[in-house]
Amino acid sequence: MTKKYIYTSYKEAIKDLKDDSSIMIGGFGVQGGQPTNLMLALRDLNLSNLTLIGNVAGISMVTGYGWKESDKDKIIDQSIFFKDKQVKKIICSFPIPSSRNTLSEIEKAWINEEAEIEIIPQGTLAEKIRAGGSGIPAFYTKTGVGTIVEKEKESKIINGEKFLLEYALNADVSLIKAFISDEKGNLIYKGTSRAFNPIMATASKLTIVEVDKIVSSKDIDPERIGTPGIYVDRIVTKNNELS
Amino acid sequence: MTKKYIYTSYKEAIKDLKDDSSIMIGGFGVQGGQPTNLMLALRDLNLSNLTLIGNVAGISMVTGYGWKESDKDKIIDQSIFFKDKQVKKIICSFPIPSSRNTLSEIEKAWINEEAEIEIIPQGTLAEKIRAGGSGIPAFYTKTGVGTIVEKEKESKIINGEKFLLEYALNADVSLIKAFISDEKGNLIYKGTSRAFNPIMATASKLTIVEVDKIVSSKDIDPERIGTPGIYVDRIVTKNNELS
Amino acid sequence: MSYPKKLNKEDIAFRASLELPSDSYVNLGIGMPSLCAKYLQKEKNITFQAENGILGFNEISKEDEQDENLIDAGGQFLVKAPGMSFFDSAESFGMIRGNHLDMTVLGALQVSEKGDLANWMIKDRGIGSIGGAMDLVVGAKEVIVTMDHVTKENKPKILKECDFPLTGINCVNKIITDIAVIIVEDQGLILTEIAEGWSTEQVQSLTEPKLIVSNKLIRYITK
Amino acid sequence: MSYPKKLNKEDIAFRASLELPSDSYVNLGIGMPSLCAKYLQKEKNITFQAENGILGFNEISKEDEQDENLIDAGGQFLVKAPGMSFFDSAESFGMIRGNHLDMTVLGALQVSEKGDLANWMIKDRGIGSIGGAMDLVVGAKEVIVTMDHVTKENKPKILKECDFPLTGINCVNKIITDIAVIIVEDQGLILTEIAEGWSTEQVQSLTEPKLIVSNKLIRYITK
Repeated sequence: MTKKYIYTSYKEAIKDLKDDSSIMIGGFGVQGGQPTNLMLALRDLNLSNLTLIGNVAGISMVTGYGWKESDKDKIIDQSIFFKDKQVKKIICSFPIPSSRNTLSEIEKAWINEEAEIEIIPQGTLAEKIRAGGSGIPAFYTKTGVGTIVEKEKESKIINGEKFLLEYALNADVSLIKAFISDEKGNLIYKGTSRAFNPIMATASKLTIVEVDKIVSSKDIDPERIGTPGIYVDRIVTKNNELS
Repeated sequence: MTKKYIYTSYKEAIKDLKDDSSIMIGGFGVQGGQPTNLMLALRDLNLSNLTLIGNVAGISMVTGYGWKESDKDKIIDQSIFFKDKQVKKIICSFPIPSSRNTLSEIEKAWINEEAEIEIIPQGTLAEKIRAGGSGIPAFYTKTGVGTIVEKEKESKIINGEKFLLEYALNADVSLIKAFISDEKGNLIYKGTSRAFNPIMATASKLTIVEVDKIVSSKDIDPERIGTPGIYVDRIVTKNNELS
Repeated sequence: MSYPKKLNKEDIAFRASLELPSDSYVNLGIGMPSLCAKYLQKEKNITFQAENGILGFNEISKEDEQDENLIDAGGQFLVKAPGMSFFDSAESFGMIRGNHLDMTVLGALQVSEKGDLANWMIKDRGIGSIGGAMDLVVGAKEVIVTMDHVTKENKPKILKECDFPLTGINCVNKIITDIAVIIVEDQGLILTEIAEGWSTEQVQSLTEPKLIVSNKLIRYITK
Repeated sequence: MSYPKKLNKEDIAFRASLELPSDSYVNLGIGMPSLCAKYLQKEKNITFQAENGILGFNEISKEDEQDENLIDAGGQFLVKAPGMSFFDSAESFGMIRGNHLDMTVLGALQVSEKGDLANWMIKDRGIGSIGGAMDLVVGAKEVIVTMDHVTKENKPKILKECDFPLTGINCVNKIITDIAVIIVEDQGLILTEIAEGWSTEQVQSLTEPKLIVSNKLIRYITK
């Protein structure tokens, strides 16, 4: 829908989200590109039985991973949803730190059998989401051949090599982060804060974006747009520069 | 290879191309985004038995399609390779105009059984090339189900719907067009002149780009780069602003 | 049989323009479909996509202001507009195939009573241009066809089965011709509008499958 | 058996840095592999990729100049450099899986004599982080492993068969440890370099599969 809903409250932007939803969380799993304010609002909504889809999922809060020194006291990651048992399942590529001395809330939930974890190679995770957004129901990849990723998957020999069949991944909601939006939902990203945001924007029924500021489409460079507005439903920002 | 070869002569940039090669030709099949000068140099090299991969292939020279009024006397399209029988086969989505009154050189070559034409739906063509560049050997798509595109293709029922298996497409050489390059081969595109250029850049053993100008990487906006330099081997321009 | 006067291209384009849903993303095919844009009601807030990689264009540029980097898939040069965006062909067809467009309006050579569409190859030519049509018919949420009701030889183009090579099966939702508007439903083709001066019998005589006349049949809406 | 002194992380990183081919695109894994960058010979003209979506970075930023939008996959903040480019995760792994990187340097828990790699899950933990490693080992043209030769419990990490879950099969080209450099070939593991003070027998005693001692065996190259 070309009409976009613009919010200044993160809470308002997500208040109709429901139990049992599947929710993609954008970024890479570091500070930059993560929709941190939307995540905090979602946690406070206290839903249950969620399926989360993210990349690096619960590392920062136990190791400081990917957060600036100056923000070390504000670290938030996807493990916030596990403390109060809001999550049924998480699909990600990197849910635990390498050391066993630092258990994340996600690993604790897994150990206590409160949440299921599905671990997918990062490139396959990205490609599954990209496929989900672009009408490709399944694709073949070499990634994971000969490993436990192969388990119970169809495979095919193509030009003498073995490949695994992987299916598209979609969700009910995507919470993403961009630098700037215009009122048409066109998004500009900054640096390495692209990561999973542009593909997740395409793969859900409802895409909600947190932006540093919203400006008029007259003031946005069309050549810089990373996500065309067609993929965006709701825009939240504390910094509305629309005239 | 991080080392890039920079040319001011289109002829020099393509002089080692060989008979029997497969060559992707970038753009959409209109004036903007087409590597016209590289195509003219390739025609003059007079190779034989080429396989060309392009999108709209032989329309402009018979109908003026996609060329500015002010440039109507300079129109060039992929049909230039058919006049002297340089082409064995062309793979494209749009090779002929709708009217039979205006036969293109491609259609003439096809009628005379001098060249084979493989017609692929445009989105499938784009996705096959994108797959070729990104290590996806095959994918499923709904496009073409129930049509002659389905002929002799594997299919699969996924969630109750039928999809066709399509394979990746690669080539020996890609000739593409961008607006600006830096000396590292980072490319900036302009407007609708992206089209098949960014994906073709990724899908060949050798990628040669024609640019309006080359500037120092100090003067290029990293946020605007559409094709990272890793995909580019040779850069040709008449306008070298490298200091 | 002699027939009343048919409507013209502009009438068809105007009628098709009424189909475009408010707040929608739409891809208009080359030729007659793209004429729709001319009749667009501004308050509908419609955004056009063209498969060569652009979203958000409105106007066709003047001949002396053509920009080679700003063009639609039909080869028309465009004028810059706020909120435009550009993308490559893989992304463009991801958008199309991924069901993100609300509607496409396409021309047709033939349409079957099941909503099969044939629009890319004249049967005896043996070669044709598929272009983006096959992706658009599987990807857009709604497919509208605009075409003349019969061929130049006065043969029906709405048929029990298409005999030209298909573009897609079971994909057309509505057919807008120069004499009628017809909805494709599971039970068959529903005739909902009919041009000034035409009888349902006359429309039926130029249509191969049996038409179901809507009990809400109205006059074809014109300017 | 008592053993001579082993080399340290910095030695391994220096040795691995010598592997990076001139004019190449390289992805360095988290931890020890990323130390390589410190020893990079500038004239080699190497460009680094990180799978979070960046190409062309060089330096780690100072603590008080960290930019949250400029980071590598290991969580290190970077400094802007001319010719950098950014891309999303689908494009980043298209680059990786599509064989565009010349080399990746990765850490390992175990390597088999066939070049199988296990680097993402400790066996008895039952859970681990795959990250981008599985894509890197199938995608990069050459895979270099850097690791300690044995575990903290002094058990070999170079094995006939890995018993930890695999990251990839038949993918490792060279193993650089704190006592040796070993090339994985079809006929087996070729010992090509050995640390100061170590005998081939001592290295063999800490390695499960039979090593083939290269007839060009040299001293492990250090700073």
